[in-house]
Amino acid sequence: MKPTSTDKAPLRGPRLGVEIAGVRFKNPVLTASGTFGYGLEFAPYLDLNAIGGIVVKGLSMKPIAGNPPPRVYETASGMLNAIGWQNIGAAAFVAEKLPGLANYDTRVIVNIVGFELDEYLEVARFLNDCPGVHALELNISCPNVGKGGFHFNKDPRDTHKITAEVRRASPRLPLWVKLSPNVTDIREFARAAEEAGADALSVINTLVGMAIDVHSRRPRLRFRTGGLSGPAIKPVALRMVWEACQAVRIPVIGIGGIATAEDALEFLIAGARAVQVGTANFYEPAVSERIALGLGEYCRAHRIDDIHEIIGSLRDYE
Amino acid sequence: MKPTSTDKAPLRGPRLGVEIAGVRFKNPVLTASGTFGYGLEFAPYLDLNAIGGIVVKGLSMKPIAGNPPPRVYETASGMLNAIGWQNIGAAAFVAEKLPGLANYDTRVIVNIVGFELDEYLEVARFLNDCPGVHALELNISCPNVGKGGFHFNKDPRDTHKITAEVRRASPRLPLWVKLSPNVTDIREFARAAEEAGADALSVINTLVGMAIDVHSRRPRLRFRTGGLSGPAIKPVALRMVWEACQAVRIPVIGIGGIATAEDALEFLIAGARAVQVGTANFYEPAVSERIALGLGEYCRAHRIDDIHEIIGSLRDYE
Amino acid sequence: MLDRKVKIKEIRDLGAGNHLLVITSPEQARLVRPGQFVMLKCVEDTGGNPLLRRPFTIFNIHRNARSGKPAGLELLVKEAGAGTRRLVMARPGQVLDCLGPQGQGFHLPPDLSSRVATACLVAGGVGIAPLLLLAESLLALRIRPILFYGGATAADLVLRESFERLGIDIIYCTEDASHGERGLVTGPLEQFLRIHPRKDTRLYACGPWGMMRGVHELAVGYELQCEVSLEARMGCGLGACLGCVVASEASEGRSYPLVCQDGPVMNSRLVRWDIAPI
Amino acid sequence: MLDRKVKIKEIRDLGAGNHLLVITSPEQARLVRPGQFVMLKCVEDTGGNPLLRRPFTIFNIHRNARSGKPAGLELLVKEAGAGTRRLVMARPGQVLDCLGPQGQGFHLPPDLSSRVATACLVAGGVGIAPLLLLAESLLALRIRPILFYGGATAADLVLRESFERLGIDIIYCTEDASHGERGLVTGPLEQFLRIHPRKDTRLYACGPWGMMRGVHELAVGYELQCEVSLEARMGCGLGACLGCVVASEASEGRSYPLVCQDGPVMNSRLVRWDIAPI
Ligand SMILES: Cc1cc2nc3c(=O)[nH]c(=O)nc-3n(C[C@H](O)[C@H](O)[C@H](O)COP(=O)(O)OP(=O)(O)OC[C@H]3O[C@@H](n4cnc5c(N)ncnc54)[C@H](O)[C@@H]3O)c2cc1C
Ligand SMILES: Cc1cc2nc3c(=O)[nH]c(=O)nc-3n(C[C@H](O)[C@H](O)[C@H](O)COP(=O)(O)OP(=O)(O)OC[C@H]3O[C@@H](n4cnc5c(N)ncnc54)[C@H](O)[C@@H]3O)c2cc1C
Ligand SMILES: Cc1cc2nc3c(=O)[nH]c(=O)nc-3n(C[C@H](O)[C@H](O)[C@H](O)COP(=O)(O)O)c2cc1C
Ligand SMILES: Cc1cc2nc3c(=O)[nH]c(=O)nc-3n(C[C@H](O)[C@H](O)[C@H](O)COP(=O)(O)O)c2cc1C
Ligand code: FES
Ligand code: FES
Repeated sequence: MKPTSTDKAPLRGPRLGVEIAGVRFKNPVLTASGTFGYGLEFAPYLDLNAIGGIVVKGLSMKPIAGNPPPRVYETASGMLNAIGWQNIGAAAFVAEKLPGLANYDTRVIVNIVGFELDEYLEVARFLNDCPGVHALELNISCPNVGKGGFHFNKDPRDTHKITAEVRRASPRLPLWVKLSPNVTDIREFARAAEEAGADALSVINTLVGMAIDVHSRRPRLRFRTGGLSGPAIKPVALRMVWEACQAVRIPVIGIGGIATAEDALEFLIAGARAVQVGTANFYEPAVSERIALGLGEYCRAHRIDDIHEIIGSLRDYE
Repeated sequence: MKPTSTDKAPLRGPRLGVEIAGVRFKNPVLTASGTFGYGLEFAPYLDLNAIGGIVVKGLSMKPIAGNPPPRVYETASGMLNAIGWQNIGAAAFVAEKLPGLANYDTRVIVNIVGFELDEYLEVARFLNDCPGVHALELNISCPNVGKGGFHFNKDPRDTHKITAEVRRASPRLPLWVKLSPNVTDIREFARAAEEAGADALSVINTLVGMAIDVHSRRPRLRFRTGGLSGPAIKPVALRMVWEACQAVRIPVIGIGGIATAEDALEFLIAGARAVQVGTANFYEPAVSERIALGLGEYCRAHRIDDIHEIIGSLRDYE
Repeated sequence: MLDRKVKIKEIRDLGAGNHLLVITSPEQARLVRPGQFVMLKCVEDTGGNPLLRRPFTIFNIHRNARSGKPAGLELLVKEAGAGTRRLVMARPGQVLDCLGPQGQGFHLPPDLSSRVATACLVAGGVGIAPLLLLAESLLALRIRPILFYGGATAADLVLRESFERLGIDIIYCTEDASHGERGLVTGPLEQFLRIHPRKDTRLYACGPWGMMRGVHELAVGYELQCEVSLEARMGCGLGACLGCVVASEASEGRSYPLVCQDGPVMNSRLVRWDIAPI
Repeated sequence: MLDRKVKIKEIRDLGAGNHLLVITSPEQARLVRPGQFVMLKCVEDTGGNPLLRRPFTIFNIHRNARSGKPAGLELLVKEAGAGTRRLVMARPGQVLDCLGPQGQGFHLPPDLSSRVATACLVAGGVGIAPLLLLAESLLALRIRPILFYGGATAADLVLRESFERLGIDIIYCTEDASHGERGLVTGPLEQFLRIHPRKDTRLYACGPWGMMRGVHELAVGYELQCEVSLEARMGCGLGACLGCVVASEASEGRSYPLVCQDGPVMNSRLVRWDIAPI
């Protein structure tokens, strides 16, 4: 139901709604997994109805305790994290958090994680039957766990395999596959996921990084390496989103260092159907609402009626 | 001639000298290719005798005009560049620049580039016979040219091949191979270069990134994508240097976002034998001298007699 | 629970890198419980460096001189790195992003005095920050606070007047004996506990990890309850990033409580003291 | 050629985002030639954001009130983004990193008046910056400067007094006719050239790319020499990064001269006007 220019324009201004795999979002601004808790943590700080959707923290079937501290470290315009998939488990999420989220008029996407393929399938099957979940985001790209997870994003054949299996395990829900930037050519992984039945791609997860305390000579994170996020990685994320958009026909959701409406616009212009705001939530809890408002202002200033006029509109030099 | 603890300590303080493939450097602080011109540009701003070495701008046999502007763009704690290998050519370098560099007591490493394998071999052969050149740095990882170059760093077999061939073409000079960070596993490329006869590895070149002007909706660089450098990439660079150090026995030279003595120390602690300072030269032309001084201060403060006590001294949590 | 743009009213240099930062924020000031903290950054740094906000304990509630009503917050900021440097170099009038008050404060039920007669407050350096509001609350509950305040040198013992004004017993110690006794603060504390072996004594500690660990060990040795105010690197300060955990002895699934949400004040027996969070 | 830490002496708000920044730096002031520039950033931003220094033309040499000796530099800074915002928000006394004077200025050989009688100086907005020192040098060489100064509106025509004080002819124009003639500055320039068809007229232009291109095209049409002061994004300002190029008509190998080293002032005929450098 992609709106066309013949749609009646609402009186209030530009149309910001987008659709991903049959699910409609009131605007293309979502919050990224692991940076917005289970959503409700942010209710005191912004109107959750004002954003397109919430991607909740990566969930496994059983709760996961996560890595010992220190888990986070700030770097130049970025941060490293090695949380290690700490989560309350899918059942607790559905029992304790989902009812609260249902009070808001926004979309809920559940990011899923696992150490083994079977664990992914179990949580995907479980969530398939939960009303109030609008899509699954398959996280095959988290760098911060000792085993599992990440290796599905080292070879496109593994990406294909896990995507196809999760697709079967959760036939009701649109399946988004979240790709790692720590690869030679993201297009190969994008195509593998598309061929295996992914409905959309989330691009990118964190870059693997490291920091060292030169006085103690120890890594700043106990896990040694961690995922780099924040404004520092935006140029890399934008390039990969642009590449992925060239490679596949399914929608791409842009992620990486987005902190302003301008940042979001860069990803939309590069071809992203929607964006997710991550690290910026930490230092500006209301940022996602502000970005959604900013998109409307930009459209008005540039006399754009529908956000689709922007998506994929990158021009070249004459 | 790796100094040992039985070496006589100079009265003036800690020993900072390191050796790479038989070449001695008075300290482990070098300047990175493409960020220090041909060296002499910086003579007004610092004492070139104070740094370990200078890696000059990537040279090809014939002069290269480079990409049309805009070529650079600033990003959060970083910059994108798409210079496109503009250089005066190896012969002009040897005739016009090398004699000036010979006036300084520092090492000169020549970074070499080419669109085809033959071009690499030609410039390697030519430089092999030039006194005053202390090592070659093989740039197989530049992302900013339309064809060639980069593809030698997409598959470890290509890295092996070009390294072996250049090794043969330039038997007199130590050969450093400069690796790209835009790969799934840098260890594979590190091992390939080592097996093919590289004497050292330079890790890393720039990450491929992109930025878009949301008003004109054009890429900020005419080449569309560019190489991301500066403090933003330091965590990624440090992780890759650490990984490469685990994978090979030849020395690794750490590069990426180094702007202070602390930054340099992180790379040394991770295992780098030396470091190269890049983007920081642009905004603080004397930074490399300052870093070299800072290393000495750190050693004195920590009662370290020889920089080798630091190299590869990363500890783990208890 | 509130995210507000607040103005700096005053910055007082206390020496040795310590500064008292007074901000205007009546709304937030009204909500404060002892032991809570705020997340701060300069508004103009948004998106720049430092990227993340920094946590600071609420040292005191700033009150309107005439009405006595809560008007703002007093924070003690010690320069430690780039983030704290930006804050202490700010000037009155400058605007900060201020999130808070956040976290669980000290456990202060109305009937606490039925179990606790004496409270040993143990501070190391800027660890003094949560103890003023605590001391006042204890006095209001008619529990007797004794302050053990240690630092490397006299200059680290900041804001002493604020405590001396309360008329409570204070034992100072410094490693160089420049003020009070020589040595670590756990020395006089242990002496006190030895001389006064009463079960209705409770310990409250804030300071470097090693110091709090020492106080905890005394609490275990003397079979006393002990609350510690913990520090961890924080991404968000509001329970979203899961970055600020401390390792805990608690049962599975809760083995990593959040300092920003389950703390910063925690029962010292829930903490795994072999895994420092920073 | 010098990299110095310099102090801000004064910042004057000129309206419409323009500021006059006066810095103390006698050493650098003594070396300036008309058309040169400096690379600036606040020292405390080193390693932060903005990361790179920003280029600014030297508008004037600040002289000691009594001795008349060069004491510093006057720069015209228009707020354009984060980098210029930091500079115009700085306060007197604050320290800047200042590299310069850099680049090739205008071509001003001692015998210029044997070929040039009239110099048309054409400025758009802050493009006025290099033209004051140029006008003074031309007057010293006994060449008659005429200034064509355009902007979108009157507020963009800053520092007019500095030129009016020289007693030279000035033609103002604004797009909204709020000061001087209505329209683009190339209009009155063309009119002038049509009425005074003399080969000993030379054009000097600085402003937006489109404006300089228009002046260049008039120079070609009227067969006059034209120098333009170019802008490009700069990484280093000292010839090392090769980031600041402009596409050139010149022969192979020199098809991308550096604005920071071969420019910023260049013969307009060497520039490829179809490839904007920003
Ligand atoms: C709940 C809580 C309350 C706090 N209250 C106060 C207070 O009242 N007054 C005060 O001066 N400080 C307080 N701190 C510590 C303060 O937050 C840190 O000193 C500050 O975040 C350091 O930031 P920086 O950028 O200056 O230093 P950085 O450059 O980030 O680091 C400098 C040094 O400080 C350490 N550090 C960094 N982040 C933290 C952190 N979140 N907690 C502890 N140490 C850290 C680093 O390991 C490093 O050794 C508190 C911390 C927490 C968690
Ligand atoms: C040789 C030279 C001399 C200059 N002299 C002056 C002067 O005297 N006064 C003055 O106000 N400005 C001058 N400029 C322009 C000034 O350097 C830029 O406005 C400034 O770098 C913008 O930085 P920013 O961070 O504020 O803006 P950014 O956020 O970097 O960019 C804001 C806007 O300015 C444009 N821009 C960015 N960098 C440059 C650049 N290097 N040159 C031109 N446009 C740019 C961008 O495309 C964007 O549209 C000069 C530029 C050059 C190259
Ligand atoms: C603290 C933290 C925790 C994260 N946890 C998850 C997670 O559980 N699942 C996931 O797919 N991505 C996770 N991410 C990655 C983010 O969703 C996002 O892809 C990444 O941070 C890049 O976006 P940003 O630069 O806007 O933060 C996490 C990121 C951070 C910083
Ligand atoms: C403007 C620019 C030009 C560069 N040119 C080259 C080059 O010619 N050859 C090369 O191997 N690396 C080149 N590099 C990469 C640097 O040598 C270095 O690997 C990279 O910038 C990362 O280090 P930094 O973050 O300290 O800048 C260039 C980098 C920049 C910013
Ligand atoms: S600081 Fe983010 S969860 Fe505690
Ligand atoms: S700005 Fe770096 S070469 Fe001109």
